Amino acid sequence: MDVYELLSAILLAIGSFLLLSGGIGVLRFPDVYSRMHAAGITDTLGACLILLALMLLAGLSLVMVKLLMILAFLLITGPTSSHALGKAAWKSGVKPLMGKALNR
Amino acid sequence: MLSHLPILQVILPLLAAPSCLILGRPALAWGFSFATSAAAMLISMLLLQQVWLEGPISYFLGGWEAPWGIEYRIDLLNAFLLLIVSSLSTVVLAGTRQSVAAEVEANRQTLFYVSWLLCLAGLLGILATGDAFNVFVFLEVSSLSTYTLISLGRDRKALWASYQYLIVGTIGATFILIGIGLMYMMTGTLNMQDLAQRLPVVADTRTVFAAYAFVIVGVCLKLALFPLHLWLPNAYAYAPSAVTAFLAATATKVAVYLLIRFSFTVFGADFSAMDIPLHQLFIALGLIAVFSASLVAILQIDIKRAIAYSSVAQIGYMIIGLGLGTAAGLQATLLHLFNHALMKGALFMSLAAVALRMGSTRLDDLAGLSQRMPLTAMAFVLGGLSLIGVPLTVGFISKWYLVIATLEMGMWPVAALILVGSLLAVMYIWRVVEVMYFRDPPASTQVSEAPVSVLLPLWLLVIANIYFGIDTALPVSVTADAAQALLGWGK
Amino acid sequence: MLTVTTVTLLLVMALALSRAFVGPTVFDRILAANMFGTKTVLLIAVIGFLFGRPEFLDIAMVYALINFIGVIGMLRLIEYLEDENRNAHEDDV
Amino acid sequence: MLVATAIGIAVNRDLLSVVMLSSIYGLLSANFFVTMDAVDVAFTEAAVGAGISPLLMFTTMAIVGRYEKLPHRWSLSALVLVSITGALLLVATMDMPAFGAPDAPAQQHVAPRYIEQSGQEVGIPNIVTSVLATYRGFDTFGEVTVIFTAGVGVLSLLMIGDRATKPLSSHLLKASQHKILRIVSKVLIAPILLFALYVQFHGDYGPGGGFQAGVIFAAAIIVYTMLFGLDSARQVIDQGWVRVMAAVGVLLYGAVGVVSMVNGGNFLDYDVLAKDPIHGQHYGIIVIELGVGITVAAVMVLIYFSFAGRLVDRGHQDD
Amino acid sequence: MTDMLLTHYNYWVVMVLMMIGFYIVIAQGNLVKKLVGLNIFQTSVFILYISAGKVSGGSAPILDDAISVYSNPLPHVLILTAIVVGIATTALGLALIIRLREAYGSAEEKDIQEQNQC
Repeated sequence: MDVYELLSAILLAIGSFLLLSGGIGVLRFPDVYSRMHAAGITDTLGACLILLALMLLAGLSLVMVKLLMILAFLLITGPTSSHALGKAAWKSGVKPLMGKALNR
Repeated sequence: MLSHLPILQVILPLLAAPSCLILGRPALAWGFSFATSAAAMLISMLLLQQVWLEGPISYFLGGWEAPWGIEYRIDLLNAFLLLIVSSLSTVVLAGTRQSVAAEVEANRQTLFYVSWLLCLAGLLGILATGDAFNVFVFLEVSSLSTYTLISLGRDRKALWASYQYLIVGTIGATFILIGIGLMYMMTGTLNMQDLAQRLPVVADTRTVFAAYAFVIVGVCLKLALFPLHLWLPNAYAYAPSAVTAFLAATATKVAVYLLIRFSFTVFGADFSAMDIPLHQLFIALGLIAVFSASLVAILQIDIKRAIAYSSVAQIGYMIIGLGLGTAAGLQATLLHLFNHALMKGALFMSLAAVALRMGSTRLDDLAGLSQRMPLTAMAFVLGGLSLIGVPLTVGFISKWYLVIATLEMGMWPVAALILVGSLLAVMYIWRVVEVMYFRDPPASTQVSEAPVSVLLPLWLLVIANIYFGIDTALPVSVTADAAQALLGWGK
Repeated sequence: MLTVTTVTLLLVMALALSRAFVGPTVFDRILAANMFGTKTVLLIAVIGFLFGRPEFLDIAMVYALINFIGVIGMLRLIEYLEDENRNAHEDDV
Repeated sequence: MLVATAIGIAVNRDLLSVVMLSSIYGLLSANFFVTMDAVDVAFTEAAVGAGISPLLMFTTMAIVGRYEKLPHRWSLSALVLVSITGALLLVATMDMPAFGAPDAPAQQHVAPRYIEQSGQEVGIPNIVTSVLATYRGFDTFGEVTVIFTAGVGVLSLLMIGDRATKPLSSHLLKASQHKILRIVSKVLIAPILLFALYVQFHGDYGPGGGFQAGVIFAAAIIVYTMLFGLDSARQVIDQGWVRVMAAVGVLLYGAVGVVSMVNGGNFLDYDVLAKDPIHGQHYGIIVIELGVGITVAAVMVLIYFSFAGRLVDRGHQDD
Repeated sequence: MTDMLLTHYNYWVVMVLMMIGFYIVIAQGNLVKKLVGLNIFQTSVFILYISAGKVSGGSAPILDDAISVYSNPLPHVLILTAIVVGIATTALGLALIIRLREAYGSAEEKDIQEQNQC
């Protein structure tokens, strides 16, 4: 097992873990905003790590360029859609849970 | 160029449609569509002649031979139907300009003609192709354009009729798709002739049985065979009059063709005959269709709707002939295909003329029509007589052959029931005749005879009704050979 | 390791799906759909490597694109619907 | 998961969630297609099932309203009918060849020729493209016609082109608030269009082709329309022109067929387009894929414009 | 029987999906939902075809020197066409719904039929 493969395996593992935690967060958190928090952050980082891992596997080639493009695309669109989502939710009058409501 | 006829038949209207969209102006679009349709008719005549003299033609699209590429295969059966469809389209189109101008909004007329051409191309494509999947593609071309044409009717109910038809039609098409898929899984081919050769090997598997069932049910949905007919009366009643005339004369014929093609060519006469209950089922369904639809037709207030129900009844006759499974029965079905196209074309065109002048086809509004529009009323009566099956009209010929065919099989009750069914037709036609001829017209309205451009094609159809009722040589000999060929193919 | 990632992705997809079922607000569902889309992109990419045919990344790219467009479309629609509701309420008053 | 999603769709009464679930359903089935090796299909299903059709449904919903009114009752007759159909399919599966068996009839008769010889006969690596474009090129012609027909149908149903441009409605002005979205999309639109071109011309070698490219191209324009308003999008792309392009695509495809007929081959026989059959095939495929792409892109844009046009109109009625 | 379950698993999924889709089309009153049902119904057929084309151990049908077994490309081609047909139908259906809603003020089957009665 050479260094690249090892590295990519580690990255994949971390990425998977992040995604899984995000998934659980989305299911368990109490309201839209906290769920968004869970999903948005882990999504972007997890995806980055996994794509990086794949890039290491691919080596220098067209495939790597494509992966880079996907990465760039996800990096741009992910936060943007989270932002749009939050804004729309806020505007439509969904209030974040605060204080006592959280303890219920 | 002569060897390219089979494909020209289909791509001519297909390519004319987008050109028509670019042309823009409705008058131009109409002229262009008419010219295209007439050209298609000429081609189909040449094709029929060629097939008649030299036997079936195969045309390999893209130059790839049959099971790998798509094949167009013209034999007597589809050459005959190609002629029916293209000539009816031409004749109806000739008389539609005013009626379309009156019933369809000005800015939609070009699109109307574009859809018409697409529909024509789709129907011709279904007829000409020898490839099962290609059937599905062109079925959808014709269906989608049909939905559009129906939705262009003035009444808002036309939209609803169109939506209903869309749902039913798509379910039907998807069923056909499932059937084709199952056939492909069992044989590995999509070409009809190839299927016919390879299916007998696996014929007794349940998969093939299910494939057959799916295809048949799918086609019957399109065909509006009782009890799957509920979409048809609405669709026909609320579509623009010209569209009704076109669809009634052609679309159901193509569906019957598909039924024949799949039952006899693809699955082979032997396979169809194996399931004896199926044949009896066809006969029973056909009879129920004749009676229930005729009875409902008698009760209708709107004549267009009544005649639409009568279409369901007439389809019943065709299915009876098919269900007999003999050469004579098939011949009767094919004859009735041709004749029904002629008479329904004439009836709906005369109704289109009425709608153009009166703005309605309700029975009450037609009082005394014979004084206002004598030629149109006369045409309707002659068409109606043909529908009933009076001697010297085409209707008589096909009923005659059908009765003979049933008697051949020793099915006396069926023959008797067919004749009783004709009596029902007398009733709904008579109601109209009574109102048109024996009631005084309301004094208030002034209505003149339909314009010559409508009357000319209308009477052309009426005369065809009578001519082919007297000189039966051509259709009878063609259909006899076609029926023989169908039964012989499977062996 | 690729296999493990694939399984994890499928698991997360199932989680997102259940969130889409449960709701309760529209935004939860959109969030879930968006997340589901991202996971699909990754899944396709990983599967491509797993099957040894990484040319299929094009598909992953299309997914990413479609996902983004879909989310924007949904949000615009909701905004529009809410504008309409507000207008309707103003009419009531 | 597919089944679960489908049930969710059946049970849910909020149409918005239904459509969202159906979008997820589209993605899921696309995933399934990838594992079944059908990459081209997955490509298309993703673009259509998860992209275009939910978008159109959303737009429709903005017009017709979001909730189902009537509580749903189980309909016995429907259940019976569905069970019969299901049973029929169940019967069919009994005698089916096992899943994935290489000796099933479907794998035996026609297909091997495509796999073994398309490399020499057509000369492009993507077998799906070569079957699609040459062996069954006429089906694809039919497919383009279907799309064109749908475009004509939608246009005739939702006619808007001939009315004078209306002033921007309040709804559209609000779009200006989406500053971040707008900037991001502006940055993205150019790469998306480029990507569409890549998919268009790379279809010979990898998954992709005219249809997918057309959809992606249209998607870029739809994003623009959503964020900048219909009127400004119409200023960039004239609707009459789109109409003509839809027709041109079909005609281009047909023209290839006619030219091959004039050159002495059969309709759509690309061998005769150049001196050497392989080159002829190449030219033929490139041109017809272009035709497909043009028509699809034009029709999709046309359909979306028509839908969105109704949205704007209704906004006016409400004001 | 277990053997059967394993080898035909895909087809059974198809069957269930098809039944659900078909049921939605027939039994649901909302027009948009009917179209969604129609989509599910059609997709189930797509899965049927694609499953039929899969060869165990095969790979995607894009020629490559390193690979010898490919899945069957023909069903893929057919389904590409069918998907396109499906979206065309959906678009037309949705356009019809918009017009129906404008004409009847509702997108429910029952409302429309009631209005047609009178």
